[in-house]
This record gives sequence, structure tokens and C-alpha cells, in this order.
Amino acid sequence: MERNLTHIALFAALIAVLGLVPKIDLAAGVPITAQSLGIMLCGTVLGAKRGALAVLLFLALVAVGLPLLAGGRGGLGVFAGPSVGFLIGFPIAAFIAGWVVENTSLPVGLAASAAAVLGGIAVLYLFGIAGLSVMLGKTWAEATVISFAYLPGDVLKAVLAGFITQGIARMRPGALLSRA
Amino acid sequence: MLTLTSPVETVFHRVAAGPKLAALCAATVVLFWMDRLLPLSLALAAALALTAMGGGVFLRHALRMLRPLIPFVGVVALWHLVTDDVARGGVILLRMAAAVMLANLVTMTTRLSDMIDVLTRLARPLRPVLDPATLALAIALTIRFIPTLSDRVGQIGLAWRARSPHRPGWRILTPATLAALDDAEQVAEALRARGGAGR
Amino acid sequence: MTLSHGIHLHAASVTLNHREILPPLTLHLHEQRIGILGRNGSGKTTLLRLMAGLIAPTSGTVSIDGTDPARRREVLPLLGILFQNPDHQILFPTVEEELAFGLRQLGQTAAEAARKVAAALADEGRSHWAKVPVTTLSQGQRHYLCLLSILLMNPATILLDEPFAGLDLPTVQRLQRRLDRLPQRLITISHDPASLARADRILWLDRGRVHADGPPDRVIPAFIAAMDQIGGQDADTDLAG
Amino acid sequence: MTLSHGIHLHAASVTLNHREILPPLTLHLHEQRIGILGRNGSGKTTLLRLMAGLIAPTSGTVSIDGTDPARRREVLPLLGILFQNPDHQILFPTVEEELAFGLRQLGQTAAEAARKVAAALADEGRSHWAKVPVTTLSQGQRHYLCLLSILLMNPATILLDEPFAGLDLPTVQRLQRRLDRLPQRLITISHDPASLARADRILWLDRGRVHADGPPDRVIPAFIAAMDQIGGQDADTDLAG
Ligand SMILES: Nc1ncnc2c1ncn2[C@@H]1O[C@H](COP(=O)(O)OP(=O)(O)OP(=O)(O)O)[C@@H](O)[C@H]1O
Ligand SMILES: Nc1ncnc2c1ncn2[C@@H]1O[C@H](COP(=O)(O)OP(=O)(O)OP(=O)(O)O)[C@@H](O)[C@H]1O
Ligand SMILES: O=C(O)CCCC[C@@H]1SC[C@@H]2NC(=O)N[C@@H]21
Ligand SMILES: [Mg+2]
Ligand SMILES: [Mg+2]
Repeated sequence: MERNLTHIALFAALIAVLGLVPKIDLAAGVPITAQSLGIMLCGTVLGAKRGALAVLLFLALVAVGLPLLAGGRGGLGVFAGPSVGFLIGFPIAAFIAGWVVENTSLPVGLAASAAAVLGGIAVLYLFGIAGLSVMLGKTWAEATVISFAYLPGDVLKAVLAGFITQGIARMRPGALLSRA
Repeated sequence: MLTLTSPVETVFHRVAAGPKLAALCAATVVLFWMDRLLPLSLALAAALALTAMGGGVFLRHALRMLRPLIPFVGVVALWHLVTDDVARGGVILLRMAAAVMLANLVTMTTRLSDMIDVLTRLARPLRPVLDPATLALAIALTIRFIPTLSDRVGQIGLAWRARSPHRPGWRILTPATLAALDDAEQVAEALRARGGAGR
Repeated sequence: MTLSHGIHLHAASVTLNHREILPPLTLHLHEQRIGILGRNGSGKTTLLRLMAGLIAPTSGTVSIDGTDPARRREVLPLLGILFQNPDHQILFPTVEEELAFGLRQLGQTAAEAARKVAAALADEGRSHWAKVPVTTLSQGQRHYLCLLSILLMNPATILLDEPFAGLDLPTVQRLQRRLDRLPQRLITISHDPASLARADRILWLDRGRVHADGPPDRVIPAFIAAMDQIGGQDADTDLAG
Repeated sequence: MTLSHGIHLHAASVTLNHREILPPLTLHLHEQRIGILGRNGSGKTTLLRLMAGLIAPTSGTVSIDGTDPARRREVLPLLGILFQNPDHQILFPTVEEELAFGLRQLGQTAAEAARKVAAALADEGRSHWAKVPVTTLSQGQRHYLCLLSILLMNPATILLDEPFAGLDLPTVQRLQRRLDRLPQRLITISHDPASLARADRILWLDRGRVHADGPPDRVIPAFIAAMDQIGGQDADTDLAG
């Protein structure tokens, strides 16, 4: 009980700390940010349920007005902006990534990278593209083209999520809750 | 902890958080239902007027919070100029500006603790799965540990730079994630020492 | 003094990750001031966590004043713990929230807790601390806040894990005076014998076993002699575990 | 000894988050064994980070053996740092990876680094450590690993931040002997005057200023007297910053 709670809280804090990494602003109004790597790690390290809850907690803190999104943004306004699709997709992405790590027998690093691609890219983009299409008044096809701008960065992040998760498995095997 | 609540006192600071949030929801729904330039212009004007009631400093602060949208304005404007559908571009921009402005107005005029109260009250129907007291505790813990974790990551960065001429880059993230995991274990123990979470 | 009084360990052992950290221990701790001495890794913190009910004995039983310490809510009025590192112990963003939490855990209402916190801070001449973010407190001040939050819960026994580590001399002296005045039973862990000189009883732990158990004037000199002797040899290269 | 020899601070100050932690300091440190004493929060660690080039001076200049310490590549052979807490500086999962890192950063090939690491471990009688996960090492052993990883890089000056805090007596004695034998210049931070008794020069830092600067037999007694006096008073309740 307490362990679940503190892992969720500390990983919500970790996403916030990743927000201190400088973001790259793109014209569509959705930045390239290190926080999406945090979303992947929540899933691959904490597992599906705890990972998704950590992300939800982070979003709740953003919504109540803490400036925790990259660039010190926050408040209810960001949920009325172009990012909203991605934000809604965040907890689901973490859940899927966690589920994949939990339910495959691949080596941890590989499993985590694959999980990050599936959850943190495939599923997340589904929501993100839907959000862009609604908020920008674009067709799905057009919104998909826009979201390609994030793909190289996110593929890199998925690879990193694999390395980091594997590093944790090596340094502290018992701490990797997604494989505990 | 830094919050986005404005230190400039406005009339809206005195309105309870619940009604403010309800009004915001209603306004947002209406905005997304409107699709013509004139009413949306009026809506944006109204949002501006409401914000301006807070005075010059407050208004400037509110406008600064819209700055991340500027590149977005550029691209939408350009796109719709090219596709020769200026009206459609205007609708999108006006709608988003008004919605974001109103949402920020609520954020800027509501204290963090009141927001958290609303959140835990909204979570009350979820009681069987999520105890509101646990939610409040989780929020407090996260706020408490953001600066602490951030310091830890800073320290790991220093340890790297002390032995390397290169910037650490992503490689700092493994020890940083470990720090979060280790802290989580110890905080869990401290929490149990004082009676644990829930019930 | 009844049989249930104090902390009882009956053949209590602890194995973590397939490693026996504490072999079966039988102890009855009932003195007012108890010290636990030992080298790094000798199992002091593990023993404290065992006594506090934070880890379950792998075999045997533990009781504190007749209660199983794993029953966290029941044991709260009986036992408070001061961890070594205040950074892990402070759970809330501001001083008053941190202090109020323990009282709420004891079942008091928010209003009651707020009143007591305000009164306690006023007693200490620190009313201006109430709204202060805990991260702006100095190391010594954070230590102090942890102690205050435990004292406010008024437990009968307090376990302290290296309460003086990392603190400067004046802070140690003040904290020591403060602790000396407490009416509670104190069980203090330390690897520094000097800080335990005034205990009623000292346990010297070595690789999880009680190597010596008695009054400070008997245990401490033996401990220092042994440490000097080990320190004189070259470093032990064997790995822990 | 040339003018560039040693660590020079010229009116170097540090302001962090709008707070002046170190007012302008002018110092020339060139002795073999230098100690820095001071209370918690007096700015010892900040001074160490400034000298090491890990934070830039807000005003003034810092140089080490004639080099700006911000030029990381040039300063690596000149300066090594042992941080207070080994848990904040071990970056890799196994002992050999941790040790090889610094050598790779100095530009050596993987094969070269591996050879040197193996040789160093053999020298220390610790070849069996190579593949060991660092987490299974005890606190004292992790401290030792951190020291080893710096010695392997063979810097001319080593900065040590509270190298003995939290370590037990025998470990302190062994570490102290090991440090005493080093040919390097050592600058040791401590809030415990006893551990600095054999330094050539002691700086006593108080609220960021050098309160006293001289040989230990002059500075240490004054420091202890002042600490006892402060410790005798009741706790200061004023908040930092
Ligand atoms: N979860 C764990 N799994 C395996 N071994 C552990 C675990 N926790 C502690 N240990 C080991 O148990 C031994 C005793 O640890 P403990 O923390 O109780 O020592 P200590 O006496 O408090 O030392 P110190 O003075 O360094 O705080 C150590 O060798 C430690 O490595
Ligand atoms: N990033 C920062 N921002 C603001 N203040 C800081 C920062 N880092 C340190 N300080 C403050 O600077 C002062 C000196 O800190 P420093 O860590 O140098 O002290 P110290 O002498 O090493 O203390 P200790 O003995 O507790 O390690 C403290 O009051 C600390 O709170
Ligand atoms: O507004 C924000 O700060 C967060 C928006 C989400 C950014 C998305 S996450 C997936 C994609 N990859 C990125 O780097 N950015 C977008
Ligand atoms: Mg311990
Ligand atoms: Mg320090």
C-alpha cells in the first residue's frame, strides 16, 4: 500500500523533474519534450497500473495549477490547447507500456524498448493525432503528417527507455516493479 | 512551491473554486459548439475583459501565459491563408485563445489548496477504489519531493562532470530513475512508521 | 512493571534476499535509555526496523508493550521513530502539514490537529515556521522538525537511528540536551560510542549478533579497544553478502 | 613554486537563487594538507564546488594550477573530487565499469582502461570485486570505491567533502591512513575538528566568510570554543535565506 503510493508519487515527481530539460517548440504548439520519456519509464519501470496512476497524478497536479509541464507551463489552460490529445493519451500510453513489459518474456531492455514504442508512440500518437485534428481543425491525415515531426525524437526516447530500464534491472533487480 | 496562482488579488479570488470550475466547463463546451467568427470574437473579447478586471499587472501576466501559443497561431494562420480558408483559421484561433484564457483565469485566481480540495471532492465517488485522503497524501508527497528529487539529479550531474569533460546527457537518467526508486522505498517506510496510508 | 512492558524479542530473526542479517535474537529492553552500538553493516538499522514493526521477523516474535508492532495504528501511541535521514522522513511540503499529519493519523480532527500544531510551534518559539516550505529549512532545522513531529504524537518509546550523524557540534549539543530531558524511553543507534556514554544499557551488535550487553562503563571501553584493533589492521577485503 | 601553482580565488563570489552564499573571497591554497571547517550550511560544499569548477563564480575568478576549472578537459588531470555521499556519485552498476569510466573520460581506450582497472584492483587485493554489483557493497566499501575511482585518474589535487561522515571507527582509521600516504594535495571538508588536526592549514568558514585561517593549533581550539559557546545557547529559530 505505502510502497505503491510512494512509487507513484516519486515517479510523478520524476516526470516533473524531466520537465526541467529544455523543450523544443514546434509550430503546431505541441513541444518536443523529455517528459514523454518519463511517461515511457513510468510504464516500463513501475508496470501498467502504477505507471498509469503516476501519470494521472502528474496530470492532476498540472491541472490544479502547478507549472510542471516543460517550460513551466500548467493550469487548466493546457487542457484547452493543442497538447490535450497527447495529455489524455499519457496515462494510457504508460499503461500499455507497462502491460507489455509485464507480459512478455523478452530480455528487459528489449521488452522495455518495444513497450515504449507500442505504448509511448503507437497508442500515444493515436490520442495525440486525434487531439491535433480536433484542436487545429485538421483532417486526421493532416494531423498525422504534423505528428511525424515528433517521431525521430520519440523513437530515440523509446531506445533510451530500454537502456535505462535495463540499467535498473542490473543495478537494482528488486526495484524493477514491472518485472518483480 | 511555485504555483501559477497570481499574487494579484482579483474579485475572482473570492469566488469558490467549485463554481468557477463548473462555469469554466460550461464555457468551454459552448466555445467548442460555436463555429462562427463574430460570436467567437465576442467570446474572446469577454475573456479578455474578465481578465482585465484584475488590473494591468494581472492582465500582462495572463497574456504572458498565452505566449506558448504564438507559433501555433503562426502556423494556423499560414495554413489557412494558403488553403484560402481564412474564416476557418480565425474560428480555430479565436476559440482556442478564448478557451485557454478562461482556463488560465481560473488557475490564476484559485489557491492551490482550494484546487486540491475540489479534486479530492470530485474523487469522492471513487472512494471504493481511491480514498480521497490517499489522493491528497499522494499530491502532497509529489509536491514535497519534486525539489528534493531535482536536487538529487543535480548532484548526480555534478558527480558526472567531476569525472568527465562531456555533459552527461541521457546517461544521467539511469541513476536519476534509481534515485526516485530508492527514495520511494524509504519514504514508504517513513510513512508506515507514522501509521501508514489510508484508513 | 508487567511482563508485557518494554520491547520483547523472542528468537526473532531477519533474513533479507536469502541472507540472514539477524540470527535469532532474544531480548527484553525495558530501560529508559538504551544504546545500540556497532560497525557499519552490523545490522543496527535492521534491528531497529524489526523492533518498530517495519519488517516482519522471518522467525520468532516481536512485541512492544504487549502489542505486535506490525499493527501500525495500534502501535502509534507506543512508538515513534526518528530515521537517520530527515529528507526521507519529512512527507509534506510545509511545516504545519508535516506536524499535523501524525495527529490526524492518531484519529484527531483537522481542527484539533491544527490547534495543537499551532500551540506546539508557539511553545518552541517557532510560530513563524508554520507556513514555511520544508525545503528551505537547514539540515539541523529539518532534523529538529522530524523530532518535533514525533514528540507531538507523544509515543512512549522513541527509536533514534544515528540522530547526530552529519550535524555540527552546536546542533548536536542542543539536540542532546533536548533528548536528555525527554520523559520517554529512548533507544539510540550509533556507531560513535561517545554519544552513548550516558545510556543505562548498551547493546554491541556484531554481524547481527549481540556481542556484548551491559552498562556503558563495561561495554564502551571494550568496543573502543576492539575497534582500534580492527582499525590497526589492513582493510578487510571480503565483500558484504 | 610558481604563481600559478595551487588554487587561486580572486574576489570569487557565489550567488544561488538570488542568495549570496559566498561573498567575494580571495584565497591562495597551495599547502599539501588543507582543512575546511564550518557549521552546517556555512558554505563548505559550495566553496568546494566553486574550486572544482562545478559551479561558476558569480563574480571574480578561480584558477587551479593556472587553469580555469571550468575547462573540464584540462582540469581533469589536476583535480579529483570525493563527494560526501557515495550514493550520489556512483554512476554504474558494477565496480569495474565505475572504475573504468574516469579513465575512458581521460581519453584512454577501453582496453587500456580495463587493464588499468584490473591492475589497480589487484594492487588493492580486491580483484574479486571487478564484476560485483556496487549495491552489494557496504557503505564503507562504496566510499572506498569512490576514492579508488578518483585515485585511478591520478589528479594532482583531491577535494574531499566530509570523507568520514557516517563511517565507523575502524573504517575511518584505515581511510585516514590511506589518505595520509597519498602524495597528492588534499583539501578536506569537515565539521569535525578532530579529523583535521594534522592539516597544514585550516580555513574556518562562517556564513560564507573565512572567519579564521591558519595552522590547526591556532584555529581548532578557537573553533571548538566557539562551537561550545553556541551549543550552550538555545537553538536559533531564524530561517535561512
Ligand atoms: N534489503 C536488503 N537485502 C539484502 N541485504 C540487506 C538489505 N538491507 C540491509 N542489508 C544488509 O544487511 C546488513 C546490515 O544492514 P544495516 O543497514 O542493518 O546495518 P547498520 O548496522 O545499520 O549499518 P550502518 O552503520 O552503515 O547504517 C548490511 O550488510 C546490508 O548490506
Ligand atoms: N542551489 C541553492 N540555492 C539556494 N541556496 C543554496 C543552494 N545550495 C546551497 N544553498 C544554501 O547555501 C548554504 C551553504 O550550503 P552548503 O551546502 O555549501 O553548506 P555546507 O557548509 O556544506 O553544510 P553541511 O555541513 O550541512 O554540508 C546553505 O544555507 C544552503 O541552504
Ligand atoms: O504540452 C506539453 O508540454 C506536452 C505535450 C505532449 C508532447 C507530445 S508527447 C509525444 C510527442 N513527443 C514529443 O516530444 N512531444 C509530443
Ligand atoms: Mg544503519
Ligand atoms: Mg556540505
